[in-house]
Amino acid sequence: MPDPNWQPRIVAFFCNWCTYTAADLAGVSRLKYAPNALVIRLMCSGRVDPQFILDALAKGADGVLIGGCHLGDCHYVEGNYKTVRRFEMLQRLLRDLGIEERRVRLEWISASEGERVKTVINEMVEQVRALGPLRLPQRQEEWDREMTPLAEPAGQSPLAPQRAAAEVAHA
Amino acid sequence: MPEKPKIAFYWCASCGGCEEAVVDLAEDILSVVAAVDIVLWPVAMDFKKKQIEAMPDKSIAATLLNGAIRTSEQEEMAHLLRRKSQYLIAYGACAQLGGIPSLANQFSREQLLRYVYEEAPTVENQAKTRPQSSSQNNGHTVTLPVFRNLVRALNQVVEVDFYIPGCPPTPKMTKAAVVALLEGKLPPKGSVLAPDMALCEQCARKASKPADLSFTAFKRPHQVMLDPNLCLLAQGVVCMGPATRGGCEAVCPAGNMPCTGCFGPTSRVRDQGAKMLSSLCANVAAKETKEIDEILAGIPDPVGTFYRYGLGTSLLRGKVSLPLAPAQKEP
Amino acid sequence: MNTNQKNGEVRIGFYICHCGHNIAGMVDCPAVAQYAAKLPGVVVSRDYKYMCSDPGQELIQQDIREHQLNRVVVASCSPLLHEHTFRNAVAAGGLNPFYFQMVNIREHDSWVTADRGQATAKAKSLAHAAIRRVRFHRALETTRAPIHPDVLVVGGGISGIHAALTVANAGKKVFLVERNPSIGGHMAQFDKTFPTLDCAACILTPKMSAVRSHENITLWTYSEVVKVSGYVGNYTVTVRRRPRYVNEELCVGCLECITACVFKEPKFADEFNVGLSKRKPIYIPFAQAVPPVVVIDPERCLQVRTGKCKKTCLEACADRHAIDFAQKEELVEIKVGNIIIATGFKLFDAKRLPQYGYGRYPNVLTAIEVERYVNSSGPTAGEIVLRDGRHPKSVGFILCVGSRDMKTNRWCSRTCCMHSMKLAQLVREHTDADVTVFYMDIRAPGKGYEEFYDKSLAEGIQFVRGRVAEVTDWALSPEEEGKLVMRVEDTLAGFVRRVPVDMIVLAAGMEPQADSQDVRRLFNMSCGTEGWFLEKHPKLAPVSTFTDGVFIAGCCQGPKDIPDSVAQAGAAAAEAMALIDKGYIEQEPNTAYIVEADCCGCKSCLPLCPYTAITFEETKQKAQINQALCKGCGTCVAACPSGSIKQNLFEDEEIFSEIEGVLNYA
Amino acid sequence: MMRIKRTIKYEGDRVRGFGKEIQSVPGCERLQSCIQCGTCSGTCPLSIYMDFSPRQVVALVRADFKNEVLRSNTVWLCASCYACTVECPRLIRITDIMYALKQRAIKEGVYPRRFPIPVLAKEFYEMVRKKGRITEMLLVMKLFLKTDWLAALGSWRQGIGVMRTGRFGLRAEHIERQAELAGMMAVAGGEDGKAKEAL
Amino acid sequence: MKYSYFPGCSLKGLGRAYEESLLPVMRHLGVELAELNDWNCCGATAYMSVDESMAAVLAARNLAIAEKAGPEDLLTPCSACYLVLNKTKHNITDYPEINATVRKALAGAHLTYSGKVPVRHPLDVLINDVGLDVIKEKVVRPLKGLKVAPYYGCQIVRPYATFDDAWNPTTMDRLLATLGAEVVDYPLKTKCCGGSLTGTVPEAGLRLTYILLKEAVRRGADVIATVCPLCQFNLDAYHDQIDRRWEPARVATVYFTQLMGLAFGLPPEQLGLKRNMVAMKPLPAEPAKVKV
Repeated sequence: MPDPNWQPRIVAFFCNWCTYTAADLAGVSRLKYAPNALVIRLMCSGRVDPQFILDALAKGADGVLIGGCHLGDCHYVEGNYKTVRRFEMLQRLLRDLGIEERRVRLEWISASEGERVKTVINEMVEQVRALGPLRLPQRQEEWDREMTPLAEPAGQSPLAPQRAAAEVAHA
Repeated sequence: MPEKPKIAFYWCASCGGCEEAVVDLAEDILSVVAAVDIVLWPVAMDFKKKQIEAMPDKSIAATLLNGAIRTSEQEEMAHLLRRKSQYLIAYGACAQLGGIPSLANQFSREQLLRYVYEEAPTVENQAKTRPQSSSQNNGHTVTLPVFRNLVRALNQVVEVDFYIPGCPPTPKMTKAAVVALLEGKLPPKGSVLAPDMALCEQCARKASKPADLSFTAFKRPHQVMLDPNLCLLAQGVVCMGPATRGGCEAVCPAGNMPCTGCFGPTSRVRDQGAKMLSSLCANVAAKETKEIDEILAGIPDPVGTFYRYGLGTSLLRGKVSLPLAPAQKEP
Repeated sequence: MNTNQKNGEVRIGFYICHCGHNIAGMVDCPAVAQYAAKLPGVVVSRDYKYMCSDPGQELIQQDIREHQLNRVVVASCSPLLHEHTFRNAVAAGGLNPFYFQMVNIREHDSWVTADRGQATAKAKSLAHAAIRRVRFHRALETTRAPIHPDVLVVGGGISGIHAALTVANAGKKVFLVERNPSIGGHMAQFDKTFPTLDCAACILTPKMSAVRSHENITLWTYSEVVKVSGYVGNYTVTVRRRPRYVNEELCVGCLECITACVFKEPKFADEFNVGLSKRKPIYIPFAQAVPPVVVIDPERCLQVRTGKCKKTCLEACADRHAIDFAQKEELVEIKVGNIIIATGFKLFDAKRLPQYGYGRYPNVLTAIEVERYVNSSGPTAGEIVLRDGRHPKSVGFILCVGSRDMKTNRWCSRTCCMHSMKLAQLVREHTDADVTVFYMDIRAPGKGYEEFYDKSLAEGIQFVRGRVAEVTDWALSPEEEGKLVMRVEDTLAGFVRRVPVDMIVLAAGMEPQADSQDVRRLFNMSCGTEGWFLEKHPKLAPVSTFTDGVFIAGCCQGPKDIPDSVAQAGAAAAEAMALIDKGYIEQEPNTAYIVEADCCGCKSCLPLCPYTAITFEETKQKAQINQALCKGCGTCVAACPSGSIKQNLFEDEEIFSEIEGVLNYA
Repeated sequence: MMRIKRTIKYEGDRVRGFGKEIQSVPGCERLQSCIQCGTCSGTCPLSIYMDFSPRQVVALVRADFKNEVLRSNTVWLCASCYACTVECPRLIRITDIMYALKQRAIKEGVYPRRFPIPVLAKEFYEMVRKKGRITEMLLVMKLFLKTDWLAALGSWRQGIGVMRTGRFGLRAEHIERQAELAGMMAVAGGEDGKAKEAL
Repeated sequence: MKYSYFPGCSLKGLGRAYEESLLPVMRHLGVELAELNDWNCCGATAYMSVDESMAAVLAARNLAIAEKAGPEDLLTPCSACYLVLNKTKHNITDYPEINATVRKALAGAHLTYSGKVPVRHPLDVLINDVGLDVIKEKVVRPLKGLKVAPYYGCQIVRPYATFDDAWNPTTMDRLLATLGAEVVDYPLKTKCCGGSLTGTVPEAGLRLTYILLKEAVRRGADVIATVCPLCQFNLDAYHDQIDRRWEPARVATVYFTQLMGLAFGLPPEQLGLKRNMVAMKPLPAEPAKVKV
């Protein structure tokens, strides 16, 4: 059953000022690290909506990494404090819903810590590799295999109504 | 005289409160009954499934189905009614969001059955008898619907046209919906037939909420003497109002109880719980992880608090590590 | 609203840049282009050698016209580098620049991935994300904020002085804040400057007095910045002015107070002469100090410390009343649009390398000490003497003291080679001593520097390639008696030598200021783990920081010699003036906004904004965001429980689609 | 008449991968980061007798000149005073590199035959393996016999002195649970193989 | 105060005077030393020259035995043992591969090692656990006028300067001063004595010994105090050869513990002083004051 050539997939939300820049520095310094983390740039770790984290997991991420400025160094004074508060609660929520804590990680990496980007990502990839695939999309499919499949795909996502309305709201 | 539009009511995994809500239309029910021709309403009238099956497809104008889907029978009826109705309306929180029954998605089928039929303190069952989907009884085969692994909202089983939220929906909304239906004044398909603005806007306590609210502690209603006028969040009680659709006219806060989120999120939010968590925690008044955790400890059950009605349709849908019992098929 | 949309259909142009070999070397660009071509909405998909080049940008504009593109995605380097380049290209193509999304496949992929297959796969995922995301982009306008024309320069060394003068000469008002009682910094302590050997004072003093007399410069010495708030264009800065107990306006620097001081003899270490001479509690930092006024050392002055003193100084100054013991520390608040940080460096403490015996053997000196000795206004009036007054017959220079050493500082201090060669030449000028320089590598990369090295060799200065292992005072042979003995491997000759000398000069390296971390926080800059302030880009933005309107110059950014420091100071001044003359700054339209119809007025967002950009509109009973104040962090967006706050450039849909994209979620 | 010698090195003289091999030994990780400053040689009390200075040894190892290094007397003159290790500005643990080289020299049997130090090392090793402890007297005797018995005569005065002051225990020291130790050594040495074949 | 005690081979042989003086002195200070059961040779420098994993296992056996013995710190007077045991501790924690080998080997002998027990040197214990004031109280025969050159040698300060400075260690200086001795400024205090090379390659090793002695004499030392059996032997046993090769540099070299014993008024014959080849001059006359 476990796929031998499975590779962990990690979605990383990096703040523009510290961690994203640090990742750039890692690049400029030609530090080689695991390719499994895919970075999404936000202005501040405070923009990381817990929805993003849950959505990433639900869409097939095996782990989520959030990177922000060190506490006290936030480019927006204290956005990262908001982040850590949410993070603490989210970790408890995830535990209750059966997701290992090590799959979701919060790291403070300043613009000069290119090395740290490398270590953190490599570490995280190994941790997640050790935990094995999360496979949420597949699991949810498996869950629904006990049901007669839905005729129309739109209904497939539990979010159909909100989506539909959302599109309307944006037309 | 033209034939009256046919209407069906059906209930699946629900407490029956939604049926009450229909009855709560009081005398208005009569005008409804006058205007329509009720073809199915198990709680109130006697119709047989085969009668529905006999009807041509799409011959029912609208079906208001309440309750979540847990058993094979409920699933089967959902499909049947979908086939026979022009509009299938998810009526109430369970049908729309999975509702309180979907909190059961934190536990495996085995855990549930074991507890309910063996461990619950009120149970007396040495034989450890459990419902079987099929069993022999002096020569006869007795069957029961299959108990699925998960609780599902209606739209996770069949396509749904409209949603009437609430646990239960208010008579006012129900009536409005039925009227709109009869007059054919319907919003785009997939809409929730309730305002798309969060509850606070309708809440009598709104004005009392301070502009610089930050949390030093969270309390549960039974732990405090609640001020009947002050914003409940300002009293440290988790009120889901800000993350919940309005439409109920804030009946719970009016009754000095916090909103628990039964109307679900607005159209702009994918995961009601995550959003409430985000806004609540961001405003915690602490900087040290230790203090933060101490304050957050005031919310002992995040899932039950933030996903009381919506776990089944939340992004994760339940405990992701649920062991799945082999999908049983009909006997 | 999407004007550029052809009957609502999204038409995406995708471009992947080879960046020469930088990307193409590790990513199969054509393959990515082919992959992208098949994605929904993509009508053009190309790979090209250099997208940022003119032809590359032209390509985009052409396609916009020919294929009626209304979205553009470029996969190349970091957006922090070229996002603006491509946005302009898109605009030039007649499209709103914000219908553009950039994919970072160089810094985040080709440069950090070891395997070509994996790198290509990663590039595809990232491209997929951007292509999904750009679909939701909307036309946006950049907003403008005015720039306050005044400039703050922090630090009065040569860098700060030059920056201040440059800006002031352009007719802008400048505040120059210096911590010490006089400006001039390290350069003022130098005797001559390499490679030209012209006298430091002769070239520095005029600039110092120019600062003093300049109508556009407000000079605050003995002062420190204690608080900074605001953002580019309008910073509010609080400066603490320490009491010098002397009224700068009234003092004429006649120095009679010093003679009159109750301390008959100078008995306190003189900072300017690095402790080689003594001063009194009331003193003038050095002859050419600017401002040329005395200062009272509060730790030493009897009056200040005990209030019990004859105050003979007051009598001496009777006619001018410049001395004022009533002076108190004051906090001044100023408004400026730009800030130039030139806080300099501190010298490595040679005591940290006990093997060289600094502090144990009196004739082991640091370069700056010798610098003061050779200076005619120095403690020995230009004589180089051993502590016992004799003239050294042999002098050894040890380089890289506290540099290129993992146990102290790993970086090269860049000036020690030249500085030591300069001193070596001066030592030979002043004495007839044999001079030997012990080095690891001679680094003389500046203009005229190699020639200077050549000159040093020609003058008979000995060069031994080898890091001195230790300095001892115990002799193994008669000629070592009474001398300092260096044990070193002459790595070129290939054997170990014991070299006895009379005097040893340690070329102590440069270190970040002790309080660099605090200064960094104060101005919201980044800085490396070692403490040097971090430039925005090592090559393309060497004097900018990640905070707009804050620039760095001189050694606070890293070890530098005078020419480089001055060049940087000029650059920083130019950067500041560019902003000032433009008059406004373009603000990224990444502000958050509230959809009024959606807001229920729950006030959850109000406490979250550090800039108080969110206010509650009582009449409407809804929250509002002041676009001018919003900095676009998005914290409130993530927090709005009903999803009624949105953020330009970072809409929920855009992020969600990016998530689905990177995960190749069908 | 002056004797001349060709000193040129050809690619063929290099043993590719030797540098990497040494670098992979615990303690030698930083080998590659040497900047040839000579601090090690400068601080080494014995470098003045070495045919290659420690700095040169590092350079040779890095450049894969295995034979030159293993045949040099340098590694055997290292007294393990750790001065170089403490002083190295690149945090290279030179003493450990010397050990790594000694081990290889012994395994390949390329050390100077009658040179006392490797002999001492081996005798020491043997005695401990058999007895678990060292009896210096016996060790010294073995050493003199195997290297230069004249030296033994040379230092007869010293010998007598040692006897007179009764510092040599005549009882052969050994541990109780020799089997236990032997077993452990077997595990460590991979059935004692590695070292045995060298001896 | 109780410690496990690892003497090492030398203290049973050439260096027995070290043990002969250490034990009574410690006893006198109320420090209890429990010799490890069936300890084995630490491996010294020789073993690492042959096989590092064997060297590690060899040393680890002692560490494991110490751990088994109890929670007490492990005291070892010999510099070589002190270094080897410490180094092994480090390697076991730093290198998984070594760790694995050691565990495997120990398991065979039903031993385990968790890295708990610290390895300490007598100087460390005397200064930091016992304390100079306690030692001062015990001094009945201050070493007034005795010029002592404190010689630390290499391996207790390098490469792990755990309890003292690698460049200018002072623990012994302070201890000797407490004994009333006149401590000579001795810049060579951490220079190498030649180790095993003194015997094996005299032209190189012995010269180092000679330099140490010569400088001590030049600085007017009556005696050199040492902390290591090999140093002591090198500085003590080769004078005839030194005379032949260079010039006489006669100065006695004793263990710091022997000086402590003298200062504590313990009978000299019980301190192994007779084992010195270059005998230490009798202490400068001073009537032992009677303690009341």
